Amino acid sequence: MIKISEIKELIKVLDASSVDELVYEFENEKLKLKKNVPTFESVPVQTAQPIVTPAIELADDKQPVTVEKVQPDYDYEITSPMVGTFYLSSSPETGPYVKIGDQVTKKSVVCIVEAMKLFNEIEAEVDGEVVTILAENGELVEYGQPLFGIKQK
Amino acid sequence: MIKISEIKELIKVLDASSVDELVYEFENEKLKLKKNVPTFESVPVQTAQPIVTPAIELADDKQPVTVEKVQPDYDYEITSPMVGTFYLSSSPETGPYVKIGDQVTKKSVVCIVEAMKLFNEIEAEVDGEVVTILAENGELVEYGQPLFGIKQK
Amino acid sequence: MLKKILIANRGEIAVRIIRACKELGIKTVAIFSEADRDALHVQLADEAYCIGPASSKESYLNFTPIMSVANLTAVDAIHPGYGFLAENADFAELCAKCKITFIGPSVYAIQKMGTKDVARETMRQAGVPIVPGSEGIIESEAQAIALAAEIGYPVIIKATAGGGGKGIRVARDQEELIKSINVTQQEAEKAFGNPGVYLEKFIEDFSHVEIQVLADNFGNVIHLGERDCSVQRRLQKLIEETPSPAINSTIRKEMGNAAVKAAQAVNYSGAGTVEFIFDKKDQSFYFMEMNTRIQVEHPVTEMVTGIDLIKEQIKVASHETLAINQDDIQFNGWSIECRVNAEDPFKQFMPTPGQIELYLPPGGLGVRVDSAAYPGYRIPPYYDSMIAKLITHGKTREEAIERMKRALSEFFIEGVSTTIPFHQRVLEHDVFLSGDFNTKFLELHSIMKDATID
Amino acid sequence: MLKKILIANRGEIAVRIIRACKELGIKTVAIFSEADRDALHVQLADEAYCIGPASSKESYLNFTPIMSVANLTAVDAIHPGYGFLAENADFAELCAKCKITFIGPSVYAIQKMGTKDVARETMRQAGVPIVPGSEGIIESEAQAIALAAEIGYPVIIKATAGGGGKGIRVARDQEELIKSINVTQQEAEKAFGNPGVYLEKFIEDFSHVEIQVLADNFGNVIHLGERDCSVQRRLQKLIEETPSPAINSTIRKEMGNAAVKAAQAVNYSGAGTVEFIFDKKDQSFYFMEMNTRIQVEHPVTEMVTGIDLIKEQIKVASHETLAINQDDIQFNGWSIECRVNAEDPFKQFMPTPGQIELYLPPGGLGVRVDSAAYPGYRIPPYYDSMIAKLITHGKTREEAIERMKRALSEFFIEGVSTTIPFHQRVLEHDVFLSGDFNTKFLELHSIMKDATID
Repeated sequence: MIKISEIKELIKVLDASSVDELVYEFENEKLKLKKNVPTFESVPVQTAQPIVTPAIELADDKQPVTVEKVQPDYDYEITSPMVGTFYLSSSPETGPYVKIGDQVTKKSVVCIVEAMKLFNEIEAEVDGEVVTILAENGELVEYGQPLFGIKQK
Repeated sequence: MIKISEIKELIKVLDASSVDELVYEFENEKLKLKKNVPTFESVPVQTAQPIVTPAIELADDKQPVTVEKVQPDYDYEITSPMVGTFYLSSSPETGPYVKIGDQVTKKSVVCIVEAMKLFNEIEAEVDGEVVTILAENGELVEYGQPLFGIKQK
Repeated sequence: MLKKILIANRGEIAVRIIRACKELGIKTVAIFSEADRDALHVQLADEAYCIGPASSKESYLNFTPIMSVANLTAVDAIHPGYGFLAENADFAELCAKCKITFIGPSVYAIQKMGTKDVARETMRQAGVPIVPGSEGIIESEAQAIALAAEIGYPVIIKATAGGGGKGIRVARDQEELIKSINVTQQEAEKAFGNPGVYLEKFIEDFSHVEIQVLADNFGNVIHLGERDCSVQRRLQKLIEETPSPAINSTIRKEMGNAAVKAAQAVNYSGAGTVEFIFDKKDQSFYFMEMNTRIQVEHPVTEMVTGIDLIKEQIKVASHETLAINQDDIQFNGWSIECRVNAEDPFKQFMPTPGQIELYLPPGGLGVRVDSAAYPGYRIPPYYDSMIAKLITHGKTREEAIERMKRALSEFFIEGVSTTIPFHQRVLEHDVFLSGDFNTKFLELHSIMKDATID
Repeated sequence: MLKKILIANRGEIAVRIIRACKELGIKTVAIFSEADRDALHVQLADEAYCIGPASSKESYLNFTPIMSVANLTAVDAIHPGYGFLAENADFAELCAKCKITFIGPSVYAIQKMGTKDVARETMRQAGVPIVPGSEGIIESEAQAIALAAEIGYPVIIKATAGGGGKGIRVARDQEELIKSINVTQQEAEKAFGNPGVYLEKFIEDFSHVEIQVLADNFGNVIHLGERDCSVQRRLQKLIEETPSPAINSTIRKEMGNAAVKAAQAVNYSGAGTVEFIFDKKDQSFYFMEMNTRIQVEHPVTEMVTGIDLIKEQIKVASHETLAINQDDIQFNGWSIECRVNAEDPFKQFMPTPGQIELYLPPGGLGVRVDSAAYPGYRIPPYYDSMIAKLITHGKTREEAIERMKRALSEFFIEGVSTTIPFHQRVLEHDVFLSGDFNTKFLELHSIMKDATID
């Protein structure tokens, strides 16, 4: 719940800023602060730029909100369907299933996740290009952990 | 939930940027920030009314903040300078020092606050009209508690 | 001593186990479902791995990913907590195969106690009092009818594989008996894959009194006194206390000895609980079942004995000999536990998952909070509704109750409805305060209507 | 029993007292300064009144508004907590005049113990060992020089009205002695309005060991064992524990008896603490001072004895006879307290008032938190910097320490810097772990540089 002291602070900040209006809603709580400005006639010239809505990402419970634009160069992640050990190749002697830059189809095997001595072949499930490899060979991967970044066709 | 400190940061970022409006929604949470867009020519007509600062009242820890415009018809509060019992008159036999509608001057005694058998006469400290009485006769009043609302001359 | 333990559980019990491990200098590995990514146990453990989606079946109950993590993180042991895999003999067997210590009794003990009619028969042979009834599974209707006539109605029909209040039916006459046997058999076949049912005398008015036992791998078995768990709603315990206000010192001693006998009968090892039905009218008690795991309500025993049961479990699993014998155990004061659940007591205890906004647990002398909640924590709707166990300790029952009332009054949880108002009313209820109540307490007294507390 | 108590204090001790009152069914009245409007004690009490501005002098130390509230709310008694008015004989006298019970000893006992040379002389007469030194105030330089030559340098010059580390000076030779007497007299005149100083042998290496006593109004006096408060920074206690790792059972017994004698010598009533200098080399101890109030560190004694000291204070003030005698007292395990302060240990313990954003105290077995903090609480800059007292209890010193480390690791406070990292380092420090340290510990070991903890 917002406290009076916090609202007072916000009013101060608002006063000192060019922001005119603040609306905040959360569950059954609503706060609206609006400056007493519009009592004059205004002739808008143009508002050419589009409104940019910043992407807000809550990185961690303990860190402040970071407002950043992430533009990953892939649009699909192949995730691990199970906990296990991640292997890029079927054995130390053979080469990796895929490398960065390789084209894959839905049925392409991209890696192996070993769990309980069972070697599970993981398929790409999309058509596209391998843009990045997100896990390390031999690493313990979690359920749902991203393994590859794919740029879809 | 967005923190106050985070909103303050966002306001700063907004100030420093060309972004005019920010709307953020997540689940049942909503934040809107809007700027006093100075990109147009404005001809101020009049700013007749004073800016009304909304009176904020925190009813209870467990209730949502209510932001409402109270337009008190007084502009000065006489507060209690000490903890004690509030009396409108010097004794049950005599009439009250002041009534609603009375004119007071800085030195007018408006009430008594009794503390440790000491009867402390409280003076108005401003010139004006008694608009409202905020404490009840015989009530235990705290340090700083508003006793009278005065409309100053 | 074990060096690294995987905790195959979530919530407050996972946190409880991590705490004990930290104090013993043991490394911890947490596992979590996708719904528990922000859970406290994940943050407190040394390592944590997501093992599957929200559904328990695919995560906390799923052997494969749990054993994968256990192997890959090279833990010595798995602590199953309570619920989930805690009494799963197959899982314990898998652990043994993988050369990982299952922190709990042997597969043999789990199996013996996990099947009700087997447990009953084992107890009968060990000389532990059991409720009069059938010896083993009922073979025929005729046998059931004869037996019921002999022990007298009402009788209760129980699925041997049942548990948690499922697969149980009461019959008050012969007609009901025949019907109940058939229905229960069918139900049990469907729910547990085992149609076997047995029959017992139905004791209507009883206290639920259980004995905590502790045993090592060298034949030493002790008991740590009783817990009274008679405040139940639909067979779910809500308030537990020790000592029990229902029993006297003679019964206490007999019950303790019976529990030790029960544990010895299955070569028990670790911490376990023998539950008894106590019939106040007859001043007699009967074996109900043995829970071969740590119980939710174990803290009250810890408060009066000063013994850390989780540490004892770990020490026994490390093949240490019990450092305490029966005569060392001293019972000190009174302790009560209230389960604070995310349920609305004003709306038939409807679950209220959601985000906890303000969270401030109570503190001070004689107050203990076991919880995995924190400010901003979102209670997922997939698991049990417990937010915290609030435990108080005092010199007397009265002091423990007054302390609990004080602690409840300063337990600030906002964002979700909780059972705190329910507990506050029980703790003001004359019948509860008198100590003269049994498992029918919440049936007979509609707590949320009877009293008015602001 | 008292019916309604005004708590003339703030912070955790106000909360502590409110908790005890609630458990005893006693109504509470809180007072607060303008800076404490949102304080927890204000929210927990039955009634609360603002008595003045932020400045302590105008609020918590101001007799008039406090007595006004006491009279107007018709309380039976005032509990002063520690600090503020706790050892103010004038205030205690005013309470008596207003027919309000002051929860503490008599005005006589406060006065006798409040003036250092009087206390010293009283103890000498009662047969309590005192540090060799002057009998009463130093009359002349010549007397001081002769005395110092007799007992040997270094000596310590203390203002009789001093306290909290003020009005104290050490002299290592005659020249320093003469200078120190003059400076200390001037200082004391200015600070306390009393220029009297006395002289004692300066014992450089000692442990601070204090005994908790409890006395009723009928001449019964018992002691509840010792507390070791040797971990001090600039005479401020930071970590306290009981039992003391410095003393053996013979010293323990002698010190306990000495403390009882000290209390009897002033007809003490209520809870009090007799502080001793313990010289390990000589295995001898000397009376330092008696604190005629509850101490910050009282919880460790409660943890090992199971006795609620605040409740005992209230019972004594209600003219009850002590329900316990010396033989009833059992010491159970080990307890440690860490004071978690809003100070930055990386920056010379600079105070860090401000808003606490995230606040999650630790929980579980053997962990107690006494605090007035909550998520969003703004620590005002006007008063002391304590956020919470974290207390653990274990069977052994090792278990209490391991539990403390575990609890510190899960004590989440964000928004302000705290002394948690300091405590974590002390608890890893070999010298602290060995138990072989004295009040010079923090001088000799620069904790924040020695170790590296992430």
